[in-house]
Amino acid sequence: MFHDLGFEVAAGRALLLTGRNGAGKSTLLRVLALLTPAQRGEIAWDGKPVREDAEAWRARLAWLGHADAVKGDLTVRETLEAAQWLCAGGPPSRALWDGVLARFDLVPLLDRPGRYLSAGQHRRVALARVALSAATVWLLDEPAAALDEASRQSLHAAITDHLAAGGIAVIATHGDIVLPGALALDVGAFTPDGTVSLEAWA
Amino acid sequence: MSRFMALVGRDLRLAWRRPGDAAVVLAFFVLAASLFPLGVGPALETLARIAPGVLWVAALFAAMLSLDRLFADDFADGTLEQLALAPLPLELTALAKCLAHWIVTGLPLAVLSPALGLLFGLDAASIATLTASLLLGAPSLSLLGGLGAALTLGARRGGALLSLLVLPLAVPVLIFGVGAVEALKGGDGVLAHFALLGAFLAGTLAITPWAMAAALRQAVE
Amino acid sequence: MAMPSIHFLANPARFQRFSARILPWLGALTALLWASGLYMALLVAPPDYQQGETVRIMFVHVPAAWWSMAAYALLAGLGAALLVWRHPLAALMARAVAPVGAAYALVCLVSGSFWGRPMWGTWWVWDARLTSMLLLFFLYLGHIALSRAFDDSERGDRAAAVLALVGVVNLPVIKFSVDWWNTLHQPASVMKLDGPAIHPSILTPLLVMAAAYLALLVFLVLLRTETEIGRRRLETAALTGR
Amino acid sequence: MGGFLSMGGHGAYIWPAYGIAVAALGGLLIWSLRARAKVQRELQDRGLDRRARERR
Repeated sequence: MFHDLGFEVAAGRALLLTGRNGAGKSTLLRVLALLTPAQRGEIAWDGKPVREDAEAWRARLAWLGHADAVKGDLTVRETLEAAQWLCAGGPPSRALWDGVLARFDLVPLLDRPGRYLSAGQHRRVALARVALSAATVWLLDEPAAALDEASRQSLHAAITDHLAAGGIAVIATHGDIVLPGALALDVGAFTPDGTVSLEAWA
Repeated sequence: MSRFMALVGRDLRLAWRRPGDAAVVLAFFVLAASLFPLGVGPALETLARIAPGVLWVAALFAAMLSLDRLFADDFADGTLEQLALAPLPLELTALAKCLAHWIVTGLPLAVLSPALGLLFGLDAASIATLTASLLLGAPSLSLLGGLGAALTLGARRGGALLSLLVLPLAVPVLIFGVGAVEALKGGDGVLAHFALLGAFLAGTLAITPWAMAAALRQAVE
Repeated sequence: MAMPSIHFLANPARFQRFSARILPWLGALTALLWASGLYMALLVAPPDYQQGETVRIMFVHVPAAWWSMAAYALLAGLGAALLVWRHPLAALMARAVAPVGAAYALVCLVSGSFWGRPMWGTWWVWDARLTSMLLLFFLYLGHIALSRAFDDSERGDRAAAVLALVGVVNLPVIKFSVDWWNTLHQPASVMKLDGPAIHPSILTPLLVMAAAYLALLVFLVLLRTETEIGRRRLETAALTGR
Repeated sequence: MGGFLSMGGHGAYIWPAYGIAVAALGGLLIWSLRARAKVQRELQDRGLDRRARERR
């Protein structure tokens, strides 16, 4: 898929992964999330390989895959509360809860079962889950997919706030997210036959 | 612990929102058991003799039926990825789901078995022993079945394959469960059978969470 | 922690050179063992004072039972090698072993029922050993079906490896429960032939047949592993479009 | 020869038992040999077999 690929992202910075479909953006994100084991290579946090304490690394992560993990039979409130209990082991703080729901305009949908929501609304619930989690590292796989313009703005704001608070974000995107000062990495450049193009380090 | 109970609670709420799924499994249990008198003949003493075996086999199949959906929905809508990344170890996550399955399927099967025992002309003591053996045996079925469900996640012929994998492993539960009722009729003690059922459950509890976690990790790769 | 012996065969190409060298010799040895084994079993061994000639079926039945159980233990060992040490060859060898183990179990079942027929008058007897062998056969079928149930064959190998590990731990429990169930329902069955006190004239053919079965098992496993390596190479070539 | 064939009256069980054992294992052997030959032919057609790889 890709090899000899390396990068470093400091606190408060974002890394945008670009590249055509099948280049390996999602795979790279899954490798970072330890969902897919990498054949070779190392992921380090503060210089320490994460493999030594995978639980701690996972506790730092918030993951947004292609699928939104929204249950059809549960209401938005129940989905978010269950997710919050699962990762934080307790209910979310009142302020954070209200802030995130307002930002992603989910208050009117709170008591609606997931099966009546549109794809865009599902995506907003998934983004709210990421925002609610006190995760330092956000791994987002094409977060803006199926989002309308307004939701895209709130996504952009959420990421900017997260970075401002010293968080890190690694985002696979098709260029529909513009973040000033973000590192960009074209995963397609690290093709298997070993050709590494340096400008990928823009 | 709160995360574990939160997951069990979420699964129970999901089952509560879809009572049809559990009802179908229980209906199958009753139907499968009541077909035997039609096949074997209505003579109560033959029915009483084969009742423990018939009810246990019907319970085994009913449990298998309800298991291939155990992880499939979470796998399909991406929840499994979130569970794999949650601080709760995957072994405990799998255990929580099997516990929820036992509450939704294993428990009702045991609660229903006295009624079926009457259909088969079993006396009160045999019915009590049968229900107790189902109560103690069903958790092992949920655990072994959970392993089968995790292993066949994303496989082509999931349902039937799950039964092919799990039923041979569940033979000891069937033998000890039915053995308990027959020992009662034979006059000697049932304690040995329940001890063996308990020992099998302890062994299954020790092994299957690790195996389920390994299988789930493979599924989310 | 890769043990040297496993590491030596880790590389498929090195394994193929190794197996290409020894397969012809092993084939000849297998043929020789089978010829002498059958000759001794059918002609040399005396009839049993009780069962008469039917005891000869033991020579094809008992080795099949031994090696089908040993093959399952090997399957579990390969499963551990794949899951714990990510040994690349273990998955392919496991795919090679499972059908052979299943065939040995089937031979054991069929010869067992032919042996039971003259003695107990029925084609199938729910004897403890035969029933356990039947369940082992189902475990094999489950392993084979699971390893081929996924589009991604590596996923199938790893899932089947987990099943083999759970199966091998569960097998003694299944055996115990079946033996225990058997004593509840039947007086001790008359088949006591595999005790140590077997007369040498019966023991030698049995050991030669056991060696013949083993040689065939190793030959088939090496042969089928080579095929699986080739198949996997074709698969990856197709995937990467070379 | 007659005695050998009839196996003390149990020939009807001994011969089929041996026959099925040899047939099953022999069949597995032949099937495995044919499978290897088929795979090797395909490898050669695609220029992937060992000699081709060593030449590359």
